[in-house]
Amino acid sequence: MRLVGLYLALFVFWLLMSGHYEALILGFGIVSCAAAVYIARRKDIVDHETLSWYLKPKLPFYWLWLLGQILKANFDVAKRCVLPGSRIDPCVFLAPADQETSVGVVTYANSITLTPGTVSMQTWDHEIRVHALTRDGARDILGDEMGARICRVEGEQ
Amino acid sequence: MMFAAAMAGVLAAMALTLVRALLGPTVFDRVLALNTFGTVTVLAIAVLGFLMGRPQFLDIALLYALINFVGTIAILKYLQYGDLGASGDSGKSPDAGEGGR
Amino acid sequence: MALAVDIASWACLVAGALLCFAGGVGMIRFPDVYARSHAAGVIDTGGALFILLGLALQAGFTLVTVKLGLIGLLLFFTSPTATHALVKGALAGGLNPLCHQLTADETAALADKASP
Amino acid sequence: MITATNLALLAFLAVLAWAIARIRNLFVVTMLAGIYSLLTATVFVLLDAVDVAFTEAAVGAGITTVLFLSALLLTDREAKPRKNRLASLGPMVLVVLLGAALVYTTLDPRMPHYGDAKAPAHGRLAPEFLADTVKQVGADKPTATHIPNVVTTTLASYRGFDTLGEVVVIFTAGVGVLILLGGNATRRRRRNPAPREESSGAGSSGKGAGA
Repeated sequence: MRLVGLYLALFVFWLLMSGHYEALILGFGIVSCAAAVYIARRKDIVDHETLSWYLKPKLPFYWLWLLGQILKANFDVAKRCVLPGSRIDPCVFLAPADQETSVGVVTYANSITLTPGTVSMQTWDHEIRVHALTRDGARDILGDEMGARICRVEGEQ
Repeated sequence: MMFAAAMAGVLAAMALTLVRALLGPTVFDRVLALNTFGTVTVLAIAVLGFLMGRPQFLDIALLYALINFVGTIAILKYLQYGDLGASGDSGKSPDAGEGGR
Repeated sequence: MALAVDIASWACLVAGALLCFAGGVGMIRFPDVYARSHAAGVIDTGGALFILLGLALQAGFTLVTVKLGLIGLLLFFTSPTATHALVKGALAGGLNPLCHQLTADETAALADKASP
Repeated sequence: MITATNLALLAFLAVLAWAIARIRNLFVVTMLAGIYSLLTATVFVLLDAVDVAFTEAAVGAGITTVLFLSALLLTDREAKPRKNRLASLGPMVLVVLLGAALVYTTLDPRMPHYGDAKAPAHGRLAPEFLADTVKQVGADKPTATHIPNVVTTTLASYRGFDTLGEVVVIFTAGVGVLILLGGNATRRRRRNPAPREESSGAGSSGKGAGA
């Protein structure tokens, strides 16, 4: 099942990349995708954890929300980079991560890193050490809106 | 014209990142500069494709986005798990020791 | 319609170029690796997003747009991993962040202020 | 804008080359070489050499960095300090002379300029190749596909044996590098055998699953 999914994903990717739809070249694509799937299976690197995660319907909404956060944070950090009078006040703290699965914690940590102004430095099971550029950034993370949203995505079936 | 504006910004970012890569002072600064330079190069190639009217160049940009990631991770693995040795400028930056916390 | 698209892509490209430049300036100005990684994040996310968006608007509904989207997706998946690995490596390499380490009390106080 | 981009990229390259020559820390040099190769590939894109840019991207920025790092693991991280500055004067003169000669050839009026449509290479062979690309490959089957890429046709059809030779050379080089780097790993394992057990176990079980 997973292998079929992987094959389809690879083949769609191949189709989009190639842009040629003649029989011979399509055949090459089919064969090379099959070879890739076979190698992935031999090396036992077919993903076991994240697949169910991608099927959650709330995930795209979370991504949209995250995109908005990223844009907001971008302009804030960019201002601090350029404007001569602006000051930064970096701090390090431990943020709680209440997600149940490791994929959830990883998603949270990556979201923190993806938002400029905060970077996750180390992760444990239920805690993330975060480096924030400003106290405001730290407050946003500690307010736990992002974490709660990930928990909500995680919770649904 | 608009591609030229984007190209100018990308080139400026390239120059600044290059300065950071040359200045250091720690190895990690250089790795960060390398990683960012890779991202900027991806953008530069994408913009160049449009600037020259041949967007097919995007394939190279895509390849770069992949290669750059692999290269960065390889360097970091080497730094963290490889033979770090006694020489080199890692961890000996002037602002790492006393200035911390 | 074409004019609107042109204006939109002008705005996106200029915003992307400015963000790239700002990130570059931050890479120079900020005091240590950890702070600089935030500036790099501006280039990795905002700069890339806006420039790719501006290019996609110019390309219209073609394979080119799909490729631009794939590049963006790839950058958004790989860049946090690379940054995290870098920062973690710097921490393991004994590089202390040049900043204030919040105590548990201060963290709690910030959390209180954040949740109304 | 293209000219300005070209100039900027070439200036970056010059600065980087100077830095690579000066810095004695090989690890830093490895990283700067990675950046150098990224820049080179961008220049190739500007020169319209897409296939070369592809190769430079995959080999120069990716594999070379990793190979340099593996080589660094076997050697020292610091280059030996320069003993005699005068000793590098000879090669310097040689390189400058060679560069001047190359520049002179581009200025010589008898040589075709860069991008000249009347250059001999563009006059006879290129149009023939371009015209034949479609005909030759799809000739036996009129409905069948043709190779859509001229570079691919040239490499794999017109110069097929040449490419085969190149592939053999590269394969041999790759095997040689693997033997050099991997041989050391076996030696280290023999010296310190504990931590490699699990990987060999995983390999055999993988074989069982695959068969």
